[in-house]
Amino acid sequence: MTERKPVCMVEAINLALHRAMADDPDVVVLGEDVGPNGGVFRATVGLHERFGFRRVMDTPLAETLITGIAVGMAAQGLKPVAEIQFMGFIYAGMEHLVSHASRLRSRTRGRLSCPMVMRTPHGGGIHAPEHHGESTEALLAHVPGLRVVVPSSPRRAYGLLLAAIADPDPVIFLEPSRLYRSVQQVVEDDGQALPLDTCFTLREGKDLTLVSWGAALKETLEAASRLAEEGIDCEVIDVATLKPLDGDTILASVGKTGRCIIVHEAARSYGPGAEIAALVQEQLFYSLHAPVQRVTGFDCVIPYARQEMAYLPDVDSICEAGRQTMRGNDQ
Amino acid sequence: MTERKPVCMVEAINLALHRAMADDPDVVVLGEDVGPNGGVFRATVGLHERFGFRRVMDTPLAETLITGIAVGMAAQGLKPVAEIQFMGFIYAGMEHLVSHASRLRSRTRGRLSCPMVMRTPHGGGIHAPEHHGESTEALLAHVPGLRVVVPSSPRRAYGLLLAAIADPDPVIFLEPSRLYRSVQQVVEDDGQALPLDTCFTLREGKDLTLVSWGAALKETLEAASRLAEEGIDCEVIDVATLKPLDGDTILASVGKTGRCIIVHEAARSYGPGAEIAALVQEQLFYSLHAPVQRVTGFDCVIPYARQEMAYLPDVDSICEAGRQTMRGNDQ
Amino acid sequence: MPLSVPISYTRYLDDHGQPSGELPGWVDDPQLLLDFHRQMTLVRAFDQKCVALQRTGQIGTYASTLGQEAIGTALGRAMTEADVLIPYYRDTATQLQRGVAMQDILAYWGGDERGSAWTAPGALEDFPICVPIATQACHACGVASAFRIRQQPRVAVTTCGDGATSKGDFLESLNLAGVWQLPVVFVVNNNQWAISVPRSLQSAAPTLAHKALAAGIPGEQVDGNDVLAVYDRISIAIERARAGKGPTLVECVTYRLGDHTTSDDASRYRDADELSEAWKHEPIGRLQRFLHGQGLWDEEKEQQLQRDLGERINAAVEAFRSLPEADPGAAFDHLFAELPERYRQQRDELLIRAAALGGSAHD
Amino acid sequence: MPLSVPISYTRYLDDHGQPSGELPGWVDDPQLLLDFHRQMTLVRAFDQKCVALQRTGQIGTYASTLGQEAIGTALGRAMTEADVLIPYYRDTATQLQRGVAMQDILAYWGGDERGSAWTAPGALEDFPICVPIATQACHACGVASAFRIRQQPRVAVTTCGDGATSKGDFLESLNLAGVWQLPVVFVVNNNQWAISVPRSLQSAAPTLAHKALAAGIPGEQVDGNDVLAVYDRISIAIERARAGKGPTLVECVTYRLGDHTTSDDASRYRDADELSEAWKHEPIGRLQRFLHGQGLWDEEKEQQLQRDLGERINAAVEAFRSLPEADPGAAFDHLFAELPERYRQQRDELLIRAAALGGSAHD
Ligand SMILES: Cc1ncc(C[n+]2csc(CCOP(=O)(O)OP(=O)(O)O)c2C)c(N)n1
Ligand SMILES: Cc1ncc(C[n+]2csc(CCOP(=O)(O)OP(=O)(O)O)c2C)c(N)n1
Ligand SMILES: [Mg+2]
Ligand SMILES: [Mg+2]
Repeated sequence: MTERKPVCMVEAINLALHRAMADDPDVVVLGEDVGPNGGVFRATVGLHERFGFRRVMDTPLAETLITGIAVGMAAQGLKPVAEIQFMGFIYAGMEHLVSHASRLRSRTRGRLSCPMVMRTPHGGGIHAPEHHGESTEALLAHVPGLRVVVPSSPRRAYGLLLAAIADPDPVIFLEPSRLYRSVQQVVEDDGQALPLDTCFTLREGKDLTLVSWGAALKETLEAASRLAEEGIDCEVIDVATLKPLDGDTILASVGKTGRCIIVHEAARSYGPGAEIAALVQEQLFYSLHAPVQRVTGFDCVIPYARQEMAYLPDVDSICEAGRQTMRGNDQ
Repeated sequence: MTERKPVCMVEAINLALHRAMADDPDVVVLGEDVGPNGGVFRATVGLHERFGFRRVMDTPLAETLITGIAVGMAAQGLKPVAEIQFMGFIYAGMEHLVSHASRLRSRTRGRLSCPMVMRTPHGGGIHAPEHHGESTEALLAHVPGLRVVVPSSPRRAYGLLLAAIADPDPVIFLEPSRLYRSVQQVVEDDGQALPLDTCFTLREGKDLTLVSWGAALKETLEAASRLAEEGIDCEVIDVATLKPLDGDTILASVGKTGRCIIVHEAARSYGPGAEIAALVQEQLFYSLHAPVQRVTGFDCVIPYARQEMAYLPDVDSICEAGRQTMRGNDQ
Repeated sequence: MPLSVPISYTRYLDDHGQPSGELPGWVDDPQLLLDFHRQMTLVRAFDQKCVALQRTGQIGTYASTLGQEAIGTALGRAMTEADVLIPYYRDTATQLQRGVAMQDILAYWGGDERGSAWTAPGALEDFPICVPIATQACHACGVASAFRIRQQPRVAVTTCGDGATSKGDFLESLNLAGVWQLPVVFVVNNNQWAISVPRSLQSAAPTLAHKALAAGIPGEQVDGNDVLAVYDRISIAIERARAGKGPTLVECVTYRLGDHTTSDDASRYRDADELSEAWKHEPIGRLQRFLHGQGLWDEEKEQQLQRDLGERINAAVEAFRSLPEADPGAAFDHLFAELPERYRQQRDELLIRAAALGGSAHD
Repeated sequence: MPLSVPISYTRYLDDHGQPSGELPGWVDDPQLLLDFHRQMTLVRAFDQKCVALQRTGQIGTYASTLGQEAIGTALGRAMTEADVLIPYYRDTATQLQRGVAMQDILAYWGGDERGSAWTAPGALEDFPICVPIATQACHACGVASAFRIRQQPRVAVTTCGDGATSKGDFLESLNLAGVWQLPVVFVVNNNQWAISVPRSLQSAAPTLAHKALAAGIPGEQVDGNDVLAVYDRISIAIERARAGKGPTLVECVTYRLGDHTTSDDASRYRDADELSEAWKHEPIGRLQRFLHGQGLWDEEKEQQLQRDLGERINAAVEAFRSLPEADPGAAFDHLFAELPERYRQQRDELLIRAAALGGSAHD
């Protein structure tokens, strides 16, 4: 079945889940409200009806448990795709992610493994209640043994989710909730996975590399367009897989442009942008024309709905950082 | 009472706890085995006998609970000092740290607050069982609203723990277990707190700034001595408070030396060193003589006891990075 | 097979407002009954207003308390000012009874932190609404521990839903409360659903009160739609706790007549018949019928009450609407007791972004 | 007051090895009884050896199973090869019974990951030793879910201590097992202490088996020092689970005769009298006395057995000692199914550090 009408990201995710479950009887889905309700964001719609309660499991309300049973299922060779309802509720599962999911293979020297996927909505900007706007991907990206993936379009969501499910190791799949319904694309439901561990270059340019992922790419791309009008030619990289990080693509781009700005929603300090900045200056110190800059969320609690937009990186801030970076040595 | 004989770090911590409990009836201690047993590392010895079970509480075995009740106690104006037996067991408490402890003041716009301290042994190198060698301070340092402190000597442990307890906001106090008994110092039990949010310069130098904290300072200082013999004059900074980071002290030093290496036990990627490297190059790009380097643990699971030492930054690696950094432009 | 253990179930008024046995002595106080009725009526009207405000984009997602007004009303009333409430997010009734102003509740759901910075004297130490499920149970044990440590005759009361009773935080807290004999009361609003997950898929425990047995503490059920039963049993539990006799779990059996929140559409997963059946047991009509029977209530009083409450609610909505825009810098100003200097620059940046958004900070 | 609910308690042999009632039919099989005896004796001797190896710096911290040999021996025996064990760290007896080699167990406690890479056919899918308390209970539910999803007649068996029953993971797992009717058996080694925290400070539950009631599943106690009782009740629980009749919690009441681990000194917090009293109930002597009474055992056989086991243990220690040093690169080689190219450099760096440590990688 090839789907030809444009779909939004949450529909693309739903397509990928249907496809993966149809293709592989070992794929199972679990979480809160993923069954008859089809997920609070509707990502699991139709799975329960199609694949039955044995493979589409509404769990009791317990994130520690959800994460822990996914580990147990995965050790048995199933490919559990667990949903955490919002990233802000992932923390109760941290012990299982850090001490088990990421290590089961290593601890048993390969005797057991943990091919699980944990999906969760990521990031702010949808005016949801408190704790529903988290982007704490750095906490997961720091953990050895986990893959952390953030798609930024319906097509990449489809292809990367298939790749995450096919991957023989644990993958955290962070779905930017701000993008769930805001963009539409034609997605070929052809079962084709996209490569993990690989950045995507969304726009080519020679003056300045903008690095981002997830929903913040929207503002990043907009900033690139605006800067282009000012004669600043930006390359835009979608990191897509934060861990392991595809340094090669980023370094090749910055090697060319000599300038780099990282844009993310997460808090700045000890945030994901720090790693990219550290890496770029380590590797390209002698060819950089200006310091690597970060345009990020702040080191405060993300404000409630009424003021959350002021927390998120905006086009102005990115443009301003871009201009500053271009001025570079003249400072 | 002034204590004049040299004490090791765990004894200094014990002195600070005795002092804080004696001075302030609101200070209470809780955790697993902190009562009659005096803590598995003996940090709470004598507290139970002296202050009674009402203020020194052995909890049931449940880290979520320990963290959560500390929040509740703190909201009532107590100053709970909770012990997590090893950093590897802190994760079950993450939800309370991220979603509550760090935010209670912000969420209530100051109506309530959370003056709690969470103490836990930190880092590897004592050949303990698996999960007992964690150094995941980056996970905590990324969380807005938390302070993260790591002492590196008996005296700093004493003074910083008193400061942490006196602080009106939540502080994570990470105690390098490798240093618990390995170094002795005379500690004046005078109730004097050391400043939080401040780096300590342990050694002055003009060529190269080495930045570290906790147990890795041992190898860092040793490397500084060895490099001195080779004519490389290192300044050594003990970060002490990772969050909020005292950028000023670090930047002043690197502004002088033009070179910086960060040394930590934690895994490299998205680790704490990334933030410092990112910050230094952001602020000092035009005066740096060489890229900021990181000598760290690796992006793999920390090996069990038999091979854990190969995971930790060693003097050789620091020296080698130092030499490389000095060669700088000549590369 | 698991042992079947009897758990007590208390109900004083049946669906028709008829006493289903002997009533407790305090029922002779007509004022209390009228207060309950007034308060539950206020809650329902205010709740409807909240849903309406959400539908018109004036507040964000809201969790309606429809059908569950008796629980919070009774428990808020059973508490004294010295006690501390550690609520969850379906506690409009409880917060109102504790004295939290309607405009504060609106501000909270309107996405404004100031909604938890209330100044109501009876609720100054109460916790803000808790969204991460069941975590509040641990905080309640911490608050109760503080009371125990300081030997204060105060009680921590915490609430949660049926779904929350599956989460470790709740279960670890029950266990601690039992072993430390804490002055804490756990009130479970068993409204039969956790979003789309029915009670039967949440736990095989015969009743949620059975969870108390695992912690060695008393557990009981009440008819959560009978404000008299809820008030009676929770009052007893609170006074037990205050007297140093330990914690209690009170499961209030009720029904979520609304959607989970305004973001939910329960018709996707819930049977229409189940819902219309549940309406027959709702709490306000039941008490009203009882009051009618007692000659304490009539249509005219009802009309007058509705008018009064309507005015109060409209005034609160007005106050909420005229709340001046918050200073975006507050996100930093309340991060720590004192903002370290090095956060200044970020605070300035935040103000710049906020200013760039201008009037459109809302969307 | 909490309801006092009776929980069944099974014991077949008293401290003197006398039947305390009618024995189950399978006791007529002398070979099984002799196997139990042999195995428990092996466990105790091996356990002593482990402690000795730790004292001489040849392995790291070790958690002795002294006094608790009956539990793992019985449960390991009650499981079939198709079943999966999800153990904790005080499961030497269980692992041995499952076929894990002694040298693997030594390697694990010796700080070598290869100790969990065993090739024992009966234990290939068993989980490694679990250190983070109670987390294994969730994994067991996951394994059991896999069995249910694939409709395999297999059972997941998980163990934990009394302290572990306070942790959310355990309680959430019980709840899930109940509501999903999973083929899982929870075996609690209630050895009365969680390091220094006594059972009485861990929970006010009258028995730990009461925790099952909260999950709507059967819970029972057995005398954990009576290998017959443990075997009988766990076998029944496993076969119930296999037959699709759901989970069981079996609390084995025993006593930790040793320190918590070799890093602990229990004399700091534990009464000497309590300890010597507990020695009177230990499991091996009890079974031996029963066997003596049945004419199945005598001093000579005992001598022979001790010699045999001593040899086996020494051979295992030898095999452990002659295990070639592990490749430090293994930390990366087993991080993922396939190591992404970009980890190569770090792997190389690790090898350099390891080489610099040279022979001293151990300290
Ligand atoms: C830790 C956590 N997980 C998930 C959620 C999302 N969520 C919000 S309400 C809810 C259902 C709660 O049901 P219940 O406890 O019965 O309370 P009710 O809403 O029915 O009053 C869920 C899953 C959350 N807020 N917190
Ligand atoms: C999550 C976690 N917290 C703390 C510890 C440290 N710790 C190891 S064993 C133990 C006590 C366990 O007692 P119990 O469950 O009764 O098992 P036992 O050791 O007595 O067999 C503790 C607190 C741990 N391993 N994991
Ligand atoms: Mg509910
Ligand atoms: Mg124990």
